[in-house]
Amino acid sequence: MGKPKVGIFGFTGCGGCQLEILNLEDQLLDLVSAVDIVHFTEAITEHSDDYEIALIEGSITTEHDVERIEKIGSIANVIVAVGACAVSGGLNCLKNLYGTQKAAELVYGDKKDWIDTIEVKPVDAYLKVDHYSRGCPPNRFEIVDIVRSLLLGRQPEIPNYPVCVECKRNGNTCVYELGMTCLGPISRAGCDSRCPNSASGCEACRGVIENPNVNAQKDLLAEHGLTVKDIMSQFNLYNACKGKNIE
Amino acid sequence: MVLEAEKKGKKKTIYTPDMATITEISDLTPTEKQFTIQIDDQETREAFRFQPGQFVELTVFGLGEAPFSIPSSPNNRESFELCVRDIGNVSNALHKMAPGSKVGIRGPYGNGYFPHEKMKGNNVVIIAGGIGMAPVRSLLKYILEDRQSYKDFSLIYGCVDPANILYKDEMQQLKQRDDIEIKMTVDNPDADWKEAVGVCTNLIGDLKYSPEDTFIVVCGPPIMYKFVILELDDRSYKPENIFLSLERRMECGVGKCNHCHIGNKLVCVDGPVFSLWEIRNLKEAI
Amino acid sequence: MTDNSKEVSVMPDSINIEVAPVSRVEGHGDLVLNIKDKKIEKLIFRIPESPRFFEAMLVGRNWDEPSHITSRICGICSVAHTYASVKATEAAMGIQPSDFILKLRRLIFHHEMVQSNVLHVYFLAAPDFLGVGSVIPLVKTHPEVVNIALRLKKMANDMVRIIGGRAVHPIRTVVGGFTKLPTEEEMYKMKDMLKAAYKDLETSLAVLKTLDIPDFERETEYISLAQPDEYALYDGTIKSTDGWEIDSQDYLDKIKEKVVKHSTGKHCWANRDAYMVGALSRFNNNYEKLSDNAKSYAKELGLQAPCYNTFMNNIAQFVEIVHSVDDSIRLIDELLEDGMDENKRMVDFKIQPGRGVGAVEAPRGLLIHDYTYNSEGKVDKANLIIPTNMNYGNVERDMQALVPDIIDKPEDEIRLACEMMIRAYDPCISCSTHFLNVKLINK
Amino acid sequence: MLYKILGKNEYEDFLSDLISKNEVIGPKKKDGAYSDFVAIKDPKEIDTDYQKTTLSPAKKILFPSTEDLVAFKISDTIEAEGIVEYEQKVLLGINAWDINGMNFLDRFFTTDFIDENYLAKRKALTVIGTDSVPTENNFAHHMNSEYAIEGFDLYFSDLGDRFFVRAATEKGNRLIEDFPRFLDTSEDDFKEFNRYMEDYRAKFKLNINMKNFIDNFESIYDKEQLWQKLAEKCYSCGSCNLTCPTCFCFNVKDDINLDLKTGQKLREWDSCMIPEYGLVAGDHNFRPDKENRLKQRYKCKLITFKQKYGKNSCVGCGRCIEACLAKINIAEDINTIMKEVSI
Ligand SMILES: Cc1cc2nc3c(=O)[nH]c(=O)nc-3n(C[C@H](O)[C@H](O)[C@H](O)COP(=O)(O)OP(=O)(O)OC[C@H]3O[C@@H](n4cnc5c(N)ncnc54)[C@H](O)[C@@H]3O)c2cc1C
Ligand code: SF4
Ligand code: SF4
Ligand code: SF4
Repeated sequence: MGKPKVGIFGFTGCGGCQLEILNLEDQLLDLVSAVDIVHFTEAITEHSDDYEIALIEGSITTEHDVERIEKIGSIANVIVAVGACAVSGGLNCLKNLYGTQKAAELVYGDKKDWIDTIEVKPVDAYLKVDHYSRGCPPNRFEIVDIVRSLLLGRQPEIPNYPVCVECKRNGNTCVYELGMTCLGPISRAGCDSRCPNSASGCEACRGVIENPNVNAQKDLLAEHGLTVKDIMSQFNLYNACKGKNIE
Repeated sequence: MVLEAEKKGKKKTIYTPDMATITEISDLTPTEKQFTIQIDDQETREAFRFQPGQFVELTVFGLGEAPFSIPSSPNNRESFELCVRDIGNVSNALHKMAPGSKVGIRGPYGNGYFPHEKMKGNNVVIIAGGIGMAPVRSLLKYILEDRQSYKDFSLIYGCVDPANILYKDEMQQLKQRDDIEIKMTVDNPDADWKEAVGVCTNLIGDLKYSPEDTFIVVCGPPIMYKFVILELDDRSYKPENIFLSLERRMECGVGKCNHCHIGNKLVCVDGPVFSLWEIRNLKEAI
Repeated sequence: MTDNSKEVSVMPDSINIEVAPVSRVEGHGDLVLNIKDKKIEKLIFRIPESPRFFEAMLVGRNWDEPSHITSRICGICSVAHTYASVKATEAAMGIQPSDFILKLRRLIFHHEMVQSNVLHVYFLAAPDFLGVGSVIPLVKTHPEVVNIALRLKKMANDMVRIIGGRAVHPIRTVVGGFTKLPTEEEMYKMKDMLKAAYKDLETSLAVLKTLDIPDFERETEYISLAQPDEYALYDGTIKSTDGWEIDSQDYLDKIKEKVVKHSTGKHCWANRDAYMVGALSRFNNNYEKLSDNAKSYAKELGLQAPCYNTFMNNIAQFVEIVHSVDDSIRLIDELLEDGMDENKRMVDFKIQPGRGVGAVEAPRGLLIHDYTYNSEGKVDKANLIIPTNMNYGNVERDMQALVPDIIDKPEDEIRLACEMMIRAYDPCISCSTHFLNVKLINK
Repeated sequence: MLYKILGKNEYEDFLSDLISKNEVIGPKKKDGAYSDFVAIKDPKEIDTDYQKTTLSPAKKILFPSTEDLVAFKISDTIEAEGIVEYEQKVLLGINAWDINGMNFLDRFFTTDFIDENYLAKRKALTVIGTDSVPTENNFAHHMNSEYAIEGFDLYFSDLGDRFFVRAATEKGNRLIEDFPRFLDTSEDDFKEFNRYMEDYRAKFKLNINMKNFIDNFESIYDKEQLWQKLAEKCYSCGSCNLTCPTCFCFNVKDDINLDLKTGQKLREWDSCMIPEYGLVAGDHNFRPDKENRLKQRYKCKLITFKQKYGKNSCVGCGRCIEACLAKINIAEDINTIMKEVSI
């Protein structure tokens, strides 16, 4: 079996996902020997249009992005959306909330028409995505797990349980006990509860689990002094595009 | 840190599989394959004795472990067979393997198996649905190999489609014998189908054996049990003579991971075969 | 290789190069260069992608959110954005963190600088100087360099992980202090990690000495933060080599921005029509405050202040790594002396309306966040000035100076020289929101 | 059981001596009201009146949240060997109900099949208990676990000016021999100890109708609406299981390294409150709803092992109550259920 060819592509985002791949440190060399990375703009100059697996970072926010993503879709057999921006639109979707035109005007004033910008959408609005590596930034070990799973032909294990599970495994004191709030009970684990590990509330950057108990979560936040507006603002920080199941 | 394995050479714990080789693979249906497996180490192989209804935990290294019942006859001491449906990580990987591949085996497990000793001198009825054939085939083979010790012997076997029927050729051969009665039924018959149509519960009514000297063995999808038991109850078969093989999620097979807990029973250790009498009042069992 | 084959010129006296996008920079960007009859007809450095409208996203958000949101402007300088943001909020609300907190902030700040400088020097720029395509062939040709880079990067990442909670988009770094402090044990561990780095720095020095750095000089205005008593990274006044120095809160007095047609990143200017920010600017403004060790590394590498060779920016980055390691050890010793006590992680504060500016040195240069809060502690207005935006104009002017010198070279070499020049800036375009193309078109 | 007295003024020396010779794990202040059991370097670090810990110290050491079980190497052939890791440790300051929780795990992990990963760690652990003050959610007295009669090597009860010390094992006796300043007990000491125990027991305030609950469980089992009501707010977050000192469910995973040649089987705590817990191939779920799962948890904690071992797996520590953000409260629910039954 030849090594699968992998392209790593960046769209509108902060580049942090690609950086997380570079941050693999001990595993980076194993990764480049397990697969053939043929496109990785953040790290290499070599470039080829021949790849089977596309790891895509970033949201689709311009006409030009749309053209590029469609081309990738026509080449790659396996699409992996990496990071909140690619998976759900992530933080970029706050622009949609604000209104594309209004946002352009606020930032670019009367020059706003010079700017190519469309409604922010996640990758799966344009392509069928095979695997999602959620989070902002994504968990680099999960990216490795997805690649490894593709090599082995198995389904990667992406948890569908709440962050609280990992938080408790890590023996943390719940941040509610520390007087803060947390979206852990409805948010999808897989990040090793890294925010609560740092005594900071979960912001649901990996989205919510399949059957979140949203009502209970709203009550809980309200009990901790949040207004309805605050609650919605928390829910949509990373999930404004795909927030239907938490409305 | 003391790493026991380093200190004392190889260390075997209840979680450590023995190496085994897949010696043969054959297609049974579009979704099921049969694997013949031989344990590599001779001593371990000789010590590996199982009862009909027991199962093993099979590891495909790097992909995981899953429980599978042993459908072959306990009398074959050299190797055993597994019949596997490709449904997930381990089973898909198995389906992609070639003879000669290595797997890990733990077991045999399960203290609850089909009580073939007690069945001797009685009628035996096996009711199987779909892949439920796998666990009971071991008993079927075992009884056929010692046929004279039992009275009448029937098999009721139901599948969704004719294509799903496991061990089709074997079934055809058995049909030629007059010491076993075989009845098959499918939900969706094709043009060539000449036997019964519908769920296998329909065929229970035809059984003529008296509850006094009859053992009944049931294995199939969870939904089947409820209806089969209703039928059997209606005909006053004795719960202590009815045996069911249950499926639950298992992560260890040795009573530790607890996923197969039903009340105070563990399917892996106390089962997977239970008498109806044992589980009748066990909530959630059926 | 880049997919520009279609546009290769048939005319021998003219050149047509398009590099789209230029790789090994963070983000997307294009350089369009039209050369006709050995003259530059058109030279534009542009950012073709959509902007992300962070200034709009911030409006209406609660005071504790901007640092998390703006951290997502750039994964590579997420610590710098976090602190520009935290400092702006603290300035707006009159929050004064304790000395202890400030020291710990300086410590984590150093390591984003190291993270980024290592990535840039070793992974992105070194392959050019060593004449291999990129880091992947580098693994084969110079495995020792790659290993050093991975080790140094891991050290810096681990430092940021320990203090900030994760290597990208830190969590613990919040308004008023930290949500959690490293333990004493972790402090000692970090110190050991830092000490272990010296050997790799020495080896790197030997390798860097062998590099052939292009000869190029163009004096421009160099702007960075400055402090009387330290090599300013986390805090300071805004200082220019053109002789002016202002309080960062008054940045608007000197720094001007405009939207230009070919770019979604705004262009900036101050005293002249363009200026440079980044390692070389910091070096030129703050050389005296480098650690003695870093100074001797600079000397060995032939880097002297003031230096007008843009390509030396990479060397300045390396010198900064040395300084950061030295200074971190000092900071850890001081923090340990103060004692790691969870009670010190935060100062008390009240939510108040007001405007505040936070200026820091991101790895790529001066970074400014400017927020106005209303009385509910929600953002009314936000303005962000990003280092790569500041460098655009200067990149174009450097190109204008560079290209005529090499105009007789083959197309490939011109393209490479242009790319190298752009990469020397380490233009983190994802911050200004995006990528880079070099397009040399010839009519 | 050997009974001894140790003067308060000798106690610190005893600890220093212990710390100098062993790796000692004891309670240290963490955040908010919580303490955590960590390696202790100096007796002064010990939080002597700790009340809450998120996890039971015994479970944390003996059955860590993730643990490698088997290492394997794939080449032309495959080699797999068991990994059994343990270190000699002294667990200092564990309270009675957590000792009883550990006793349950001891029993569980050595029944049917012996789990050497647990047992090796258990054998390497010296347990020195002390009483701690129960929280308002503690109902250990209803679960017969406010007092430990086994599972520890030494147990210290604080009589004010001195400790009343019980040694339950050879290991405990040896610890006493090794530190010659333990004194013999007098009749007075026993009287004082009894008085102390009375005061101690009076600190458990929560009152629940435990016995009736066990007797009536079968009759309430099918009251679906009741269970739906109890579980309505449940997030299926597993916090209740994961913080429980006796919950032992785990998943096993094959974790192969990127070289695709080496890897390990590891186990990781699971929770019966998570939907995937009962999922099998073909997407059939044996406990699809949160009310099924809550019922399973209560049954497992309060009924199953009473039938099996004659002893509950719940020790009444109250951690699940404190961990539950949906405020699902096993003690309150027992009373609610019993009220419902009596109507
Ligand atoms: C005693 C016993 C005997 C059995 N005998 C046989 C037999 O003879 N032949 C046979 O084909 N099968 C048999 N089975 C069933 C077989 O064990 C399962 O089909 C097997 O576990 C599939 O493993 P897998 O790795 O291929 O599938 P998995 O990858 O584990 O997934 C299969 C499905 O299981 C569910 N699932 C399992 N684990 C998880 C999890 N952690 N999280 C979420 N979902 C999960 C999902 O629904 C998934 O689609 C038996 C089961 C038992 C308990
Ligand atoms: S901190 Fe958040 S994730 Fe952790 S237990 Fe509490 S609510 Fe759950
Ligand atoms: S009962 Fe509470 S702690 Fe347990 S799973 Fe439900 S919400 Fe989580
Ligand atoms: S069920 Fe709750 S009270 Fe009982 S032992 Fe577990 S955590 Fe403690």
